[in-house]
Amino acid sequence: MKIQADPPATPEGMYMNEQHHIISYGRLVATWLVLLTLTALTVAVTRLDLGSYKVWGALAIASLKAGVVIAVFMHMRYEGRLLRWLLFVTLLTLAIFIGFTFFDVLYR
Amino acid sequence: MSHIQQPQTSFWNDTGKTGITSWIFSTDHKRIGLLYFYSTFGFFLVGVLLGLLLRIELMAPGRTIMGPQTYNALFTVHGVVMIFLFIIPGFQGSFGNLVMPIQIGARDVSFPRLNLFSWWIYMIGAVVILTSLFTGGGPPDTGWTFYVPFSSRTGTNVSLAVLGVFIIGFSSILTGLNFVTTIHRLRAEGMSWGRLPLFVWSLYATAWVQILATPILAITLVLVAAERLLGTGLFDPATGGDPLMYQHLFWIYSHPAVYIMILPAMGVISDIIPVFSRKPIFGYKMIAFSSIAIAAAGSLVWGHHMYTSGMSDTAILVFSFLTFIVAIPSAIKVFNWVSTLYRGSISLEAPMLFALTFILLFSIGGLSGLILGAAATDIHVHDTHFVVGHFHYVIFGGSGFAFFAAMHYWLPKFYGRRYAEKPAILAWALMFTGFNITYFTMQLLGMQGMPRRYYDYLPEFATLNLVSTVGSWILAGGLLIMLINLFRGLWWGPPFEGNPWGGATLEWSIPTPPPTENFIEEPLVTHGPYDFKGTGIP
Amino acid sequence: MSQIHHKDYAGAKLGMWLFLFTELLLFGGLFLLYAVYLARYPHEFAAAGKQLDVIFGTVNTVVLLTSSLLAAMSVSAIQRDERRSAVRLLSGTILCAALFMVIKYIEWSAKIGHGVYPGSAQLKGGPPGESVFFSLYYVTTGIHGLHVVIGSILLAWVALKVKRGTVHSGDFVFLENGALYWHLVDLIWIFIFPLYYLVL
Amino acid sequence: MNSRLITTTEAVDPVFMFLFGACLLLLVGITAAMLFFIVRFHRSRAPRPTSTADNNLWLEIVWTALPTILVLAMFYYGWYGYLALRRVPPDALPVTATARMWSWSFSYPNGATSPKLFVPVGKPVRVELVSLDVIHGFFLPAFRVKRDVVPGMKNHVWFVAPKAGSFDLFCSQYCGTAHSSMISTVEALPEAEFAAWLKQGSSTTATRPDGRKLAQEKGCLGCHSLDGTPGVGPAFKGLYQSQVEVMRAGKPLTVTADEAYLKESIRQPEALIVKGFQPIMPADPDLTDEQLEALVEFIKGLK
Ligand code: HEA
Ligand code: HEA
Ligand code: HEC
Ligand code: CUA
Ligand SMILES: [Cu+2]
Repeated sequence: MKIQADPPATPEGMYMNEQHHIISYGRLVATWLVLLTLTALTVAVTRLDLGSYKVWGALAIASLKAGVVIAVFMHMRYEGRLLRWLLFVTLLTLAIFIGFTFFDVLYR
Repeated sequence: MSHIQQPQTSFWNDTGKTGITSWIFSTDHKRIGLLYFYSTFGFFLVGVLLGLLLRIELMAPGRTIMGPQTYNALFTVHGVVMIFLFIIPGFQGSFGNLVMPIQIGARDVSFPRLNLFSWWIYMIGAVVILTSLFTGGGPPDTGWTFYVPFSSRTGTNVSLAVLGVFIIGFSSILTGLNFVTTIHRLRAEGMSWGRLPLFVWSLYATAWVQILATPILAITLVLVAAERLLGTGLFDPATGGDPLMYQHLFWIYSHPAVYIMILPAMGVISDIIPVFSRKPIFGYKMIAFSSIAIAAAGSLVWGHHMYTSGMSDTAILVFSFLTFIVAIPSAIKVFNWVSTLYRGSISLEAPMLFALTFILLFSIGGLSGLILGAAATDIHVHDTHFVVGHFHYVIFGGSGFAFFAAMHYWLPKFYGRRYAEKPAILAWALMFTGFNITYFTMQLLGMQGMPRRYYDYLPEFATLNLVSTVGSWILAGGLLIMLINLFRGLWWGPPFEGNPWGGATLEWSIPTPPPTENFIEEPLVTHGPYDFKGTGIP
Repeated sequence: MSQIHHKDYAGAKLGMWLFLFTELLLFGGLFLLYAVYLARYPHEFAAAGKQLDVIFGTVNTVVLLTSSLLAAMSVSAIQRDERRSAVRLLSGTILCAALFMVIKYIEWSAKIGHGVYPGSAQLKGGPPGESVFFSLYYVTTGIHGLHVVIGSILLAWVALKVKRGTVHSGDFVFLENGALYWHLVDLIWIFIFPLYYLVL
Repeated sequence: MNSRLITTTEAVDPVFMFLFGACLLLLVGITAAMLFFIVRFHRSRAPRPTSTADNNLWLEIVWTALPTILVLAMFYYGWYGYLALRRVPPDALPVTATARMWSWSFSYPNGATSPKLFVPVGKPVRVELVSLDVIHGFFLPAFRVKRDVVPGMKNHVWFVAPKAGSFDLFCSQYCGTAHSSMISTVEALPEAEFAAWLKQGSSTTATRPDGRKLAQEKGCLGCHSLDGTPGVGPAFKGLYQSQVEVMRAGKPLTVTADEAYLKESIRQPEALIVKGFQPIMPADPDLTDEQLEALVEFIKGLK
């Protein structure tokens, strides 16, 4: 993998080393509506009597929402592979920190 | 390859900027590197002084020069200063800043202003920690681990101290993200990942540990402060909290933190050994990969500090297993370093001596780490001087001696002057002897059962403690000689020009001392970091 | 290396993301504690969670999602070189942030008025898990609130720069990074909301 | 003595031997190789490198695989030895160790208490660990056992004393000013002697509490001296009827140390803080009124 350091500077001192994807307002608003729907869904789900599945259900929806925010609002969809990998590593690390603690908590 | 020294264009006197403000507000990575060097180094001397006082108190049973409360505050401050003010910021901040950008062929780091900001945050944190010693209830007396519930109820100034450490954590995070970005983005043309010097690889791994582990420490310390100031009771059994959760959170950071201390040291060694053997490093890929492996696997073993705490046996099984797994990449490195010597042409100049000593002392410390990693044996030696011996071997025998190696290897490059060789070797001999006397006896004491953080002890431990104290004086004598020789050389010594060691990494291809912009024109890298054919030295 | 000093756009963004990772882990520590104590005190948590007002929580979620939308739109606006609307959108975000803080204030003061705060006599007398729940609640939402404040100051600064023209369609990484930070604040809330207000 | 029983020492020491042996072997091997190379390939002997080899796949595989096997063996033995520390023999004598800053007290099934841990020789003992304040550590070097004494947690250890004698007992977890003097001993007595001791121990506690003994057992003497030297807390000697400068709710005032004052100081230590001392004295919720009387009487008697 060869990464070229700095991009050639354009005359005005601007830098256009990357394709900037402009997300249309319509798309953003649509995303927002999806997020609102999911919020309503979480509230609805947790009003049902699902026992401990409630936690997992709510968390699953929250993760979905987070995914949508990251992908669209935070432009992750349009980023290169590197950032996605790094994000994955971070989340994996956090999952391990939490998960491994449970080796203690669950079996004490 | 040879360069005429051009002091008028070096970073020391760039465009006539020489006043103090031109340093403390400089965004040049080399100046920031030296700022870090001198500030961490200053704290190191403070820590050494405290360490020597600890040893004097332990020279004989009973009260020697201070009372118990003073002793407790001293080892706490000694630990905090050494860990948070010296060794964690030290390597990255000083040598990382000084040489890493040059080694990858860059002008500076990605965010020079942020870099300066990191140093300022570090200094602010340090001042806060120092303030905590003289205000409120006096210096904290919790040990550097700040274990609750003791730390949440002691009357000493713990809140301010943890605030200081919290601030320093930010500095560490910012340096880490700066370095990762720099290494990703600013490598010169032709500087592929396979041509990165191993020091840069190790900094890269370290930076990731800083990014991913430090925030956990930050939040943990916030919780300790909240416990004290607001009475949140999250770790207090009386309100349903669990003191062990504090220990989990603390070690989730603090075990990986020991790799923040050792990885750059390993990188330095990997850079020095081939140069003084005139032979490419053996197993480049394995060493680079093992740095990443240590950083990754090192994040999974924090529980080995808690075998006796009442943590579940299942957790002990898992953490003990993983602890042994981390030893493998370290073993690989040691084997590769030793093999690099084979059929080389070895010259035992000061940097090399320190580097070889690193291998030996780190091995002793690491192998004693295995004793600690095994569940049955750790139960006996946990919280005894065996542990104290273990970590001084790895931190000071390891990181410390690597730091000395780096000082002798790189500082002349940035000063354009050199130290005298003979006193350097004398200092090395004294430190090596003193070191082993001081810390090996601690391991023996631990085996006999002397607990750590003990102000006073039973008569049966008296002889070994005396020996250890005497060792610490030899050690300090060596250190003193080394410092005098080194700094006298750097400030007034004979000139150091060109590439006397015969290094093949990029920093040896630019003038000494380096100009502010490092490279007159952007370098095109055509060979690997340990390809000595191109250095012009046979 | 050429002497022209130019910015590394992708580098700046990478740096910002790395910073966001550290923020994720910072809150991660709190979520770790939450998970552990939830496993230990499921019933106490359920009972305590019911004391929080779902309406406040839901409204705040909607407010934050909206603020996030506006921030994202401002990035699109600057890319199209519509500086005026970018500033307006950012102001909208900050307004939402203020609204969020007002609601948070009402909520907190109501709770504190009822004697529910860390170390309060009422919590000390209650079941152990309850006190843990509320301490976590205050610490987590407190730190989150701090992020909201810092984020809005940051965005105000960005807006000022957009207005002055130092941030424009050719150089808007500062705005983009500010927006990224703001989305993170939103992201954290997306998890806080179900964990504290709903699940239980 | 029960010859079938493996003591904790016997379970742990072989692991130490194995680990030390393996480590020593590795260390000697590496050091020897290093020294040999340094001497043999010193620049005076080898002016030029004679090899430029920079990797060797087989070598790398071998020295990854061998250490892996070795450390797995170490792990296994370490774990196996640890299990022995956790498997409490079913007939173990239950004892409770109560830790507080900075003293130990041990209580036995029949209600007897003592500041030293008395155990019968050859009979396994299971010690329940209770802490009244912060984390302490129960450490018996001679028996290779250690366990933290964590408030709010039910930890335990077991051990068996193979022969009669007195063995050190340390507090291994840092717990404040007098951490290093929070030491006691295990007194291993032959079984008959132990039974006799136990009987006599339980009978004394049944009678009216003895103030001096209580002060010892409750840990007061960890902080308060009887000879007038101030320790972590003010000395008891001469305290009664003296003028004491205290802080009450943040305000300084001078009071006379009368009986009511003493009682309040003991019952609610956080209410009144003596000048120059830290507010660290723990309240003892188990203290009965009768015991309180006895303690106060005892302090009064120290002129
Ligand atoms: C630079 C810092 C550093 C480093 C690198 C290490 C490295 C290791 N440490 Fe250490 N450790 C500390 C700093 C460090 N440690 C500190 C500060 C503490 C105390 C904290 C406190 O409580 O205050 C501590 C405490 C500590 C404990 C807890 C002890 C206790 O409190 O009971 C344990 C337990 O497992 C442990 C294990 C290890 C292991 C297995 C390694 C391994 O990474 C070592 C790997 C190295 C080798 C194995 C040697 C080299 C290899 C060879 C010679 C080849 C042959 C080897 C094999 C075939 C395996 N350490
Ligand atoms: C970097 C880490 C570091 C270093 C260098 C040292 C150095 C020393 N340490 Fe320290 N020590 C700790 C980290 C360190 N220590 C920690 C974390 C603890 C635990 C605290 C706790 O329990 O909470 C501890 C605890 C500790 C104790 C145990 C206290 C107890 O449990 O009762 C003792 C006792 O003798 C001791 C002694 C010493 C001595 C005599 C020195 C030195 O003074 C010896 C002299 C040193 C030298 C001669 C040179 C060393 C050189 C370098 C490391 C690099 C040089 C770099 C530059 C010059 C820039 N230390
Ligand atoms: C952890 C250490 C510690 C222990 C254990 C301890 N004390 Fe104290 N004690 C203190 C300190 C410190 C003070 C002074 C500060 C204060 O007034 O709270 C004090 C104050 C007192 C006073 C008031 C003394 C004066 O000079 O006015 C009395 C009486 C007292 N303690 C009795 C006891 C008794 C009885 C016990 C045992 C049940 C005990 N203490 C256990 C630390 C301790
Ligand atoms: Cu009790 Cu140390
Ligand atoms: Cu560790």
